[in-house]
Amino acid sequence: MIRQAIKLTIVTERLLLKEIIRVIEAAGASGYTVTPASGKGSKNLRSSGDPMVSDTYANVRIEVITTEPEMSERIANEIGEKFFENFSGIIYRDQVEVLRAHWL
Amino acid sequence: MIRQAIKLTIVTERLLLKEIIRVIEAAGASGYTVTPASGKGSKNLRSSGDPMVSDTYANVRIEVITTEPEMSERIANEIGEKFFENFSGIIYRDQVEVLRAHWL
Amino acid sequence: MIRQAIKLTIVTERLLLKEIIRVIEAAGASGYTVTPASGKGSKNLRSSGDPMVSDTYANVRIEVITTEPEMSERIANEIGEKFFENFSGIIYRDQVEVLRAHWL
Amino acid sequence: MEFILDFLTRFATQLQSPTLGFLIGGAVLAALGSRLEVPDAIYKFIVFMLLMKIGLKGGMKIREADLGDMLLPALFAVLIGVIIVLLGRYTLAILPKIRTEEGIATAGLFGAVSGSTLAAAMAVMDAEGLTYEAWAPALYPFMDIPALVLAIVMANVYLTKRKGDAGTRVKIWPIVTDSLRGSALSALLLGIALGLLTRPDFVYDSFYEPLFRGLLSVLMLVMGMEAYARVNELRKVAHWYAVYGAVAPLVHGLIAFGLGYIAHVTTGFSPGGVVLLSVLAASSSDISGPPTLRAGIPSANPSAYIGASTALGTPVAIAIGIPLFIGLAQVVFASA
Amino acid sequence: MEFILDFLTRFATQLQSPTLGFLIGGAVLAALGSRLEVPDAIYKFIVFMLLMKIGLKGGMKIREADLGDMLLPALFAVLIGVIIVLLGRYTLAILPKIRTEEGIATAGLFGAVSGSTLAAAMAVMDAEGLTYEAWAPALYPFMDIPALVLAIVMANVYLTKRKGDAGTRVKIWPIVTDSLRGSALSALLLGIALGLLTRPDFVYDSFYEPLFRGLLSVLMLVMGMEAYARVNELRKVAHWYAVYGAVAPLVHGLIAFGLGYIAHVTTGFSPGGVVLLSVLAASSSDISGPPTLRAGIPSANPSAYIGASTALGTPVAIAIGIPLFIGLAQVVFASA
Amino acid sequence: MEFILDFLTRFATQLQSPTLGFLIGGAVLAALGSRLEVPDAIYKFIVFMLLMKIGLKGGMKIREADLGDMLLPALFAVLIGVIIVLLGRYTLAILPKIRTEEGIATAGLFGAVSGSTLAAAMAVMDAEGLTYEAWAPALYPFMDIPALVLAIVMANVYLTKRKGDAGTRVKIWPIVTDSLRGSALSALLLGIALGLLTRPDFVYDSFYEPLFRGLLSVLMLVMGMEAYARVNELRKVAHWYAVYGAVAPLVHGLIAFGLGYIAHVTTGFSPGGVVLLSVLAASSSDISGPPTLRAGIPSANPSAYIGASTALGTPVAIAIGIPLFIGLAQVVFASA
Ligand SMILES: Nc1ncnc2c1ncn2[C@@H]1O[C@H](COP(=O)(O)O)[C@@H](O)[C@H]1O
Ligand SMILES: Nc1ncnc2c1ncn2[C@@H]1O[C@H](COP(=O)(O)O)[C@@H](O)[C@H]1O
Ligand SMILES: Nc1ncnc2c1ncn2[C@@H]1O[C@H](COP(=O)(O)O)[C@@H](O)[C@H]1O
Ligand code: NA
Ligand code: NA
Ligand code: NA
Repeated sequence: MIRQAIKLTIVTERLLLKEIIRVIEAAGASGYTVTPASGKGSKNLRSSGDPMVSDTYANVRIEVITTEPEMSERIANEIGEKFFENFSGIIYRDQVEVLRAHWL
Repeated sequence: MIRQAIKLTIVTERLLLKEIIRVIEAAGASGYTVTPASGKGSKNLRSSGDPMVSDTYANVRIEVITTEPEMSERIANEIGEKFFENFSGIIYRDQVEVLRAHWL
Repeated sequence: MIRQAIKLTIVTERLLLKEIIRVIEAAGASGYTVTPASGKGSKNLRSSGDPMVSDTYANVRIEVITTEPEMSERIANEIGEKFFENFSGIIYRDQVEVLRAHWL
Repeated sequence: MEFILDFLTRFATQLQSPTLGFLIGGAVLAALGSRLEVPDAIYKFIVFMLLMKIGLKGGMKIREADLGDMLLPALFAVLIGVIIVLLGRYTLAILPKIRTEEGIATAGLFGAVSGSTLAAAMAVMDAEGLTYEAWAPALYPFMDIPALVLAIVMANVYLTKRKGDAGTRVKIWPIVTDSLRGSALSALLLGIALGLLTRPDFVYDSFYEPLFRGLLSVLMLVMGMEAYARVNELRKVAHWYAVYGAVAPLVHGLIAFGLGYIAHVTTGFSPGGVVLLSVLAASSSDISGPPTLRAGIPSANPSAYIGASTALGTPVAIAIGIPLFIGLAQVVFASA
Repeated sequence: MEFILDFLTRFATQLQSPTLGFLIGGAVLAALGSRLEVPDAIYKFIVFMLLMKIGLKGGMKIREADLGDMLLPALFAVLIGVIIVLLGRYTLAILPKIRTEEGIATAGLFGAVSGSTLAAAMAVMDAEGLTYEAWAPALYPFMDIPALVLAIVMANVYLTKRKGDAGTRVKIWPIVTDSLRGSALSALLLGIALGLLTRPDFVYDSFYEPLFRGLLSVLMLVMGMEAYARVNELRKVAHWYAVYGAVAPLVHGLIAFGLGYIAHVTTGFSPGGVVLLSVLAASSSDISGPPTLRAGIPSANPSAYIGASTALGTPVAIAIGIPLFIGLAQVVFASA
Repeated sequence: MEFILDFLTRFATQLQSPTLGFLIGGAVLAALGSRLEVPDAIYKFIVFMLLMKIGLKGGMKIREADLGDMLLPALFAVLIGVIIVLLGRYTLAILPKIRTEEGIATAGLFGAVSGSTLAAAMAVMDAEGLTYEAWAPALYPFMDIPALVLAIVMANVYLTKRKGDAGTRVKIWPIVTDSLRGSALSALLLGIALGLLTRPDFVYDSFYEPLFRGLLSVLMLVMGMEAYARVNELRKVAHWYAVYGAVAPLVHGLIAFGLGYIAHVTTGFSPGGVVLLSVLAASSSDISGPPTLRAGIPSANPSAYIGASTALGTPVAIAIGIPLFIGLAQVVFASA
């Protein structure tokens, strides 16, 4: 029942959401979760003309849980190479135990 | 001071939030944190008639930190059995070190 | 390329966001990510007069990824001592592998 | 023959009504991939404003009305809600490839009422000078709640029987209160209460009334975008849902028209009232219905019923139903 | 005797005012567990609109006003803010089971001013044709800021003394600027400045003024729901907070009425102005006050002061205070 | 000389216009650290409302218009969009410390059009009774899209050449559709279509028109706050961006004024139309431009172009450009 898996987390500019989802789905992931985020890093580009003075969340935080470790690496590499030269973002991963999932 | 704990994460349809909180509180957890989320999985039911075209977050991500490992399992089992036959959702957990908490 | 790091997570009242960011930046962290959150714990102060009946997220969840373990402790201690006598909040950390970051 | 020509003219005129125009415009924008977005907070607030306006007006007018007149139409509203569910149960739900409980849920959603379709009808009727009883919008819950309750009960009875355990009985009262607590019905009923018990004339005339048509136009835009977005969901479920979504609104509206006609003859129910009753029947719930059904019949896939309702049912009810029933009323009641 | 009858009639009429109706309606909906929700974005925007409207009007009218007349009422506003805090400090805050700094914080919140209560009073007075000096709403900050500053200073002096270290002095200026930066006061003061320096007549007449009453009705709905939701918070703290929340608004309003009367006699402050001053005193801050107090007196549990204010203070000020002060004005100034 | 005096008077009057007042007020609030916030949902909705209003009006009027008249101004609009980008390419983008592709992106943003600046100009002109052709606002996309397309193409050609690989050609069509899908242009074009094809007069007169000026005032407040917030971003990039942001709007506007004058002489383009064309040229895109440029020229740092546009370009276009072009029109066309 309990299954070891990798949770890959990508924090990047909201502008890229659609394209990143395309990468994730193309990699064959069984799903993903998106949460609104904001933040600061070392590149820190403003992605849009959206007002800064309102409470906008200009980043997204995308999590992909996968039981295949190399899939997480593949997704990270593709996103990193395709977008991170010009866009803000960070990618990290850790180990989780999946207790319930419809794809198990 | 530093205390090993389990962080249980539940991502599911917003519709279920109230009932899931009831389960968590009944299990005796010392607290929980909720963030708005959206996502895609393999069941992928739309829970509500809320417009899809606007920026709605139709899921929630609920985290429960607990120092009792079997509590996390109990909560996961109860939620899984009660809801996941008919509703979308995923449950996973990992280990964290709690540095500060009012219930410590 | 892959770099072991500590992810420090702080969940606390939105009211404190600005001051906590000041602490994080003063500690020399390379960045942070903020997500809206709500929740319940054992102190559970209401931080503002904001309506409870609307869908407000009164908490924030702040993540700081750092390659220096003692920085996470320094931040946690400073925030804990400065704010947690009077404000709600929890701080925990775990290990992650950073695959991509502009500060690497 | 003449009626058909008449209807076609009316339909063509209707196509020029901004209500329909915004609906179609929304669908076109969505189809073209526009990034235009009406924020969720605005959408929710518009729904509140429209139903509060309808409620306030109803409440203010009911004071002067003879509520005895409401009796028969209210009874018919309940009856229509019940008929729609039964009809769906024994047509849609017994078709091949249709899971019975999903068919029933869909019938429940179509028996329930859409506040936005109701608002659209009222805007068109106001523009055409077609009047109705002050309490007519208050027929809403009389059709909405019985339909949802009946659908949930029937689906659960069916599921329980299939499982073979005659154990758990379905409790009706929680479904009723859950319906009443939905945001749409809450706003409508609060509006009626405030219209009845307070003197909101000034605030109604200066705020709720003047903003009504404009806010409705924005809502229609959202519903058009939404309809397009849900077409995909509809594609994933059995084709019969599409057939049902296209045909049911008109059938339900015509049944209601017939019953309304009886009320007209026997108790003098106004032609406008008959049209409104038909629209209530033709409409399918878009806001409160889905979560209530989801909770009540959890094993029914919401893509089926929401897809059928949002992608087809509502556009058909607004674009074809409203001009049809108005045209019918003009033909039928002109001679009377 | 006659006055009481008169007040009761007035109070009964007031119950029919939509302002109060929406407030009560909101509380009833919340109590019944309705899922109706006014989105946060709408709530924030409404507050902005109301205070901007009040500010613009004030600014436009102040141009023609003799600001010398404002001197005494402004001084009294400061005085009332101070009196309210001192009164709370030496009654509520010394009661058993009340933590002194929480009692002081509560007094600070009740000394501060609520923009929504002010707006509600202005709507009722406009409806009754009761006029006031153009600059009267501009008394807001004169009462609000001193009350918050004094409460924060007194609480910190108390806490420092208790700890025994006479070290850290409380800085006043940061509290003042923090108050001024709050969203409510910012909107009000910006409105006054724009009313004074630009010619916003058209935009005022076409937008801010016509929407005022309607937006206020929605805000009252939110505050009613909020009041109910906070009752639980109030239950968790000492009962004295409930007593204070119910009684203080009227006591504060009557003190202000007395001082206003003196201003009336000495400098011709209008009856409407006196009523508005009383409402400012009776009201307790709902938007800017809590975060300022939270930051200034961090060890005071906000459930105490927010509960007392939102669950009881504001409803009492609106439902009883406003009709009471208007009634009083009609009795007192009719003879004058 | 007289013209300058005239302009200064006009400018002083303009300072009293609430449009400018709210803009400056927003900047002042932001500078003082106010916590006043216009929620994102409200901001998005206001932009939708303004462009829908402009579109509807245009569409309704175009029906009666002779579209042949639009030909030359439309051609000039395209030409201006192209000129602005070329001008920026061979002035700003070749300056030292300016990365070429960032200079080009900035020129593209300034060639594109701002819906809010357009709305502000229309409000001022309406107040002054200065009329223009019904289709004039529809010139928007004719300037906006060519400017963005040209900038993206030139930047990519430059980058490709620098890299030395003559491989990837830039596709134009996706940039055009991406522009058209932006929320601002979508709303404008939908409005035009609905104005043209349906009869939205009632909804226009009861909703979009009366709310226009008020919503614009709120939008100006946001843009003022935004301008201040972006000053910091501007500080981080080369000083030349600040120079460009301050000067370019006026230069662009004057070029457009010249071309508009030619259209006036040859085809009778109205003075008001000339002013509007100048404002379109002077404005720089704030909503749809930035994401389109970000996607099209990903290596250009958006802080450069957004900073120059939001912190300086837009305030200069509104505060100086609008009164300048109106004044110029009154001088130039008075004699004509
Ligand atoms: N050290 C960090 N800890 C947490 N989040 C970070 C960190 N660095 C970057 N981020 C997130 O990643 C986004 C992009 O970072 P960057 O590309 O470095 O500007 C930021 O806006 C943050 O949300
Ligand atoms: N592999 C995954 N990685 C991350 N989130 C997931 C994954 N699978 C499912 N989810 C989340 O869980 C929700 C329900 O999943 P499901 O029940 O599979 O439809 C989705 O909407 C996602 O938010
Ligand atoms: N056991 C827990 N698990 C997850 N989140 C918690 C837990 N305890 C507290 N929190 C979060 O921390 C916030 C403050 O907690 P407290 O200071 O205990 O009131 C709560 O509102 C929750 O968002
Ligand atoms: Na129906
Ligand atoms: Na007060
Ligand atoms: Na331009």
